[in-house]
Amino acid sequence: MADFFQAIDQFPVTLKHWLMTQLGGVLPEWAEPLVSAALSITPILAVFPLMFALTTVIERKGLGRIQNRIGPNRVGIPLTNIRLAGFGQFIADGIKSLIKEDVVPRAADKVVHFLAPIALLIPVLLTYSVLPFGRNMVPLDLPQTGLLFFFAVGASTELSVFMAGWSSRNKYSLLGAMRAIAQMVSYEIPLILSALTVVMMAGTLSLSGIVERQMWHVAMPGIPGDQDGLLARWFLFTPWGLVGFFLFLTAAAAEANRTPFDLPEAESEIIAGYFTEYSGFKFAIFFLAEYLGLFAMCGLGITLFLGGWLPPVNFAPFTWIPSWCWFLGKLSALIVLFIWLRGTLPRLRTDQLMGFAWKFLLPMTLINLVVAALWHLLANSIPLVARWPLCFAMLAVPYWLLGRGFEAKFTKREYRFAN
Amino acid sequence: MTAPVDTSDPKQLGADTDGTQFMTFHDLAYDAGKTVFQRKAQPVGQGREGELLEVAMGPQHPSTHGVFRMDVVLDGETVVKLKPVFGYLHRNHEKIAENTSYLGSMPYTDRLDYFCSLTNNWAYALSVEKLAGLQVPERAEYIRLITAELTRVLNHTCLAGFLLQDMGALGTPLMYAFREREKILDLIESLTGARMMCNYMRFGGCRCDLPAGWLDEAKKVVAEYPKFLDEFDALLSGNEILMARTQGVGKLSAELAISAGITGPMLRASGVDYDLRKVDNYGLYSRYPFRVPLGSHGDVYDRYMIRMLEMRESLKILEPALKDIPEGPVVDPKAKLRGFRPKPGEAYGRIESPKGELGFYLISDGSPNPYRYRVRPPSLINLTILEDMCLGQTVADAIVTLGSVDIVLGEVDR
Amino acid sequence: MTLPFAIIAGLTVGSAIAAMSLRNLVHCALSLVLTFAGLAGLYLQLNAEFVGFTQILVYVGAVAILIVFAILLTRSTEPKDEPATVTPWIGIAVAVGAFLTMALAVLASPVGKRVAAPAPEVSVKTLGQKLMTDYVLPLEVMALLLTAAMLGAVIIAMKDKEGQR
Amino acid sequence: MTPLSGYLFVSALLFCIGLAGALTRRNAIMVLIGIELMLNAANLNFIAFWRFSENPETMTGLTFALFSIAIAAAEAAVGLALIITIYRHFRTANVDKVEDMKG
Repeated sequence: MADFFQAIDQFPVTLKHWLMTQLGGVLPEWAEPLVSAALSITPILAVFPLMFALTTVIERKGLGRIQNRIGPNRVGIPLTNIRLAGFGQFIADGIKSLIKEDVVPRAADKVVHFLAPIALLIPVLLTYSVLPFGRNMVPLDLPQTGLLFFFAVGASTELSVFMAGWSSRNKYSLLGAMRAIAQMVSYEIPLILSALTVVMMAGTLSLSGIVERQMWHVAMPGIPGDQDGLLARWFLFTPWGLVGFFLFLTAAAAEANRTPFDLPEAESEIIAGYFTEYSGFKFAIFFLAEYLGLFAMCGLGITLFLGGWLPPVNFAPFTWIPSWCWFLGKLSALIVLFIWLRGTLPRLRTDQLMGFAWKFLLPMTLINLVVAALWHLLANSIPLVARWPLCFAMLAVPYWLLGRGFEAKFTKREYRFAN
Repeated sequence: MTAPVDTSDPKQLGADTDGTQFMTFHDLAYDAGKTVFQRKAQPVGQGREGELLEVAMGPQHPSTHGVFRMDVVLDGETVVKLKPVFGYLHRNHEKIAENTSYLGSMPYTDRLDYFCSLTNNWAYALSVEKLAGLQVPERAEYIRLITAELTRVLNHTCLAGFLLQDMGALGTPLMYAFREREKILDLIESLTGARMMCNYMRFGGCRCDLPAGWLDEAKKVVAEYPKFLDEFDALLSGNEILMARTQGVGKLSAELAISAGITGPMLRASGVDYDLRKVDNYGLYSRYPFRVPLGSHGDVYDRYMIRMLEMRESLKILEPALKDIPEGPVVDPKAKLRGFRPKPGEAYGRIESPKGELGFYLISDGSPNPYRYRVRPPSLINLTILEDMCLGQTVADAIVTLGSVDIVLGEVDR
Repeated sequence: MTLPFAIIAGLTVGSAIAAMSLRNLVHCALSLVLTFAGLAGLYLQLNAEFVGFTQILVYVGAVAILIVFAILLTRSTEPKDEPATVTPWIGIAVAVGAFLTMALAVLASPVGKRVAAPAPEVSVKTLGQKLMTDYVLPLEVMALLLTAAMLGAVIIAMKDKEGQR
Repeated sequence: MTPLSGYLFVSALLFCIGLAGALTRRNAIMVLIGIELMLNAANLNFIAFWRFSENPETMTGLTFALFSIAIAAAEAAVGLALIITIYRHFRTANVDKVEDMKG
């Protein structure tokens, strides 16, 4: 029984191995690494854009539900009455954006304008290469620099945003690009710092290594969990992990331009931000890159805090579910969370956004780093029951203090009435 | 005789191109009276030409509420100059009205503030009744009161939705607001036959009586409304982001508001107790006790909250009014529809429309057409103050401030 | 010389030439980013993964952004009627002279023909330990320098702003 | 594997391109870009010499390169802040036109 589920779990890996052995005799030697890489990339290129396509529909339908609307429900199979509950919408959208006229402003810097969406999509796709999607499923396992690779490649998207904003020769584009860069640079710091907490505790930069550290059978001082190994030791279940996860999620929302941090493309202020002047397929690529960036951020958050592809508990029906299903499931849950946020919250202002990053997130991540170190140091001297509340209190108090500064400024008001 | 303007020379086309001096509408408006406030505008562009960014927001812009343009000069994200430009929707409303019969203008008033056509109708009917000395039967007065307050509720509900939309809340509050608006629009449709272009009031009454069962429907809507308002309040009024985005933004002092002729909720948000329903006591407002909420900061949050509170007060009027409405004719039988020629004279009728003081000034020379027909549109006059509220704040604030002024371009441009 | 090296080196040098010779400053900055990325590729070729990715994180993610911001803030899209360079021939002659000297030195030196030892195992852990033990003083000095640079940059930018008002 | 001389040539080329740019371009930002190129060329040398050294375990070149990257970042931040200040004062980023030290 377990073997059967094991086989399903490892199905993509075995398939690739089988293909490579079949091709082994046929291919010239120099082509083998290329084919192997292509085989590793193909599932990523197949699964995540498809997920993007489905997410656009789900997002519209979800927002519709939040807003007392129905959302897209028409497009199905052409020439029939089958509507697929609107899930054909993304195909129609894709065809539409493919055949739409590609308008380039006359004053635009044509080359840079053309390169910007590509320069945005490629780094975003590259970030996927270090994410462990399942057991033994890392396209590019960098044992020493995995997380650094993720952030280095992720940081280069800022430049593509600038390219798009600057080359359009549109003031809204430029404003949007400036906002986006300022926001990405500012939020990268809390993002990296909250991830660094995990690196410090796991002792590795490799993402698959970090997932393995959250497994039940790896003895790690300082991580709670059942000693028999029934409960997972996700970093989320530690005080620093819990706080770190929410800090990470906040910074990730800003990094991925999601509400309430979607200022770079705040349509009520600056039309569509840096891609105001993009139409047709280039716009679709921006859209795609944005969502893929969000998925990659969510994937990283899952890997760092939510145990990656690990099930929450270590007994039968849960462990039968393939590891990549767990990963995709957690990813979907986070995406739904972001859709929910988008349907609920208004948007912050630029200065408030910056203030939030520098005055709240950054101190919190730094304190979190210290608390994590303390958690590790106290592992052998204080029992878990006392250590957990202690460390949590050490995070809750600064949270309360920092938050009070924001609350004091804005309060609900009492209104008087004229006689 | 001035030299002809050379259109190829940007400097002659208007001083705005060099970024140093241009006159905004309210410069003109204030210079006419005595200036009681100091302009916040600092000398702009001295040695910093290269660092400032001039952006024309609109006429095609998602959040200028129609075809309206703001020529904004930005220092980074800070607004250092803002010039409202309107007139894209100018339809010659006043001139057309002077060339058509009195009754012929009634449908045109619908198009002024197309959200609140019933109050527009009322204001116009009121001024013509003043001009011709007509009396309105009590039932018609009740209908006018009810429809006007329903319109106020409708307008304020939508405004809250639009304001949140400007704040980036992606339609959720707007859709909640529209759901409620739809209920009121259904009532208005069953009463007048049209959802927005009602053309309902007549001189000396209303066009038709209430359809059967209308009052019960209206009572149901009014009874359910506080629940929606509670929900809206819980969802929005205490939201930290909303408070952070609106408190202290777009401040308007009471002195400036008075001297600029601001009316309506915007004036009351600045703390001035001035509500035409109380001041003029027109219609049947004296019969029903209601309170006038006043703000103290004059910022966007106050403007938003004043409207939320006003809706509750309107419901307090509506509830008893729907019960008290008597039977009787809805239009003064003596009022002539055909060959309506008021005696020579002039009249100014005004009401508290949801957006402020809406007045119609009419001069009759005894002919079937008004000799002079003039609208005092609250949207336009409330808008003139925009630059003073936005200077020194960010673009995002300017958008929210514009949203809080509550304009409808049909009324601004006429 | 291997093929990947030739491609990356060609890209690096080519984009460096573009970065120094294009008229439009934003294009220069974008070419410079390509140079930085090419250099990171060379570092990867040299088995210095950590430094390579740090190079991308710092140079592409931060320095390049700073440069384009500075270009936009100073409106340095140069006027067309003004030559972009001063006394080009002297500068280029100096550079060519320097290059010839270095190239001759490299050719003459026996070090140049040295073949690399098998790739050393560089783990981040050992790198960190080195930084915290052998190189702790430079690390502290660096931290001090970065703090000073940050303060300095903030003060330079701030003072002027106050002067304006 | 490419021999050390290959890397040294690339590094020398980069250095000289940076030098030529820094010497000839008028715009202060371009001068700074030239200096950045020169620093990067030096970095490449550090890494190359580390990789081809007798005992790479000491990681001298690596750490030096890391420090050099940090210095370059600081240099860029301060340099560009200075350029922006100069621009605000003189309304130009042209190095030739900024001759008046009194400000």
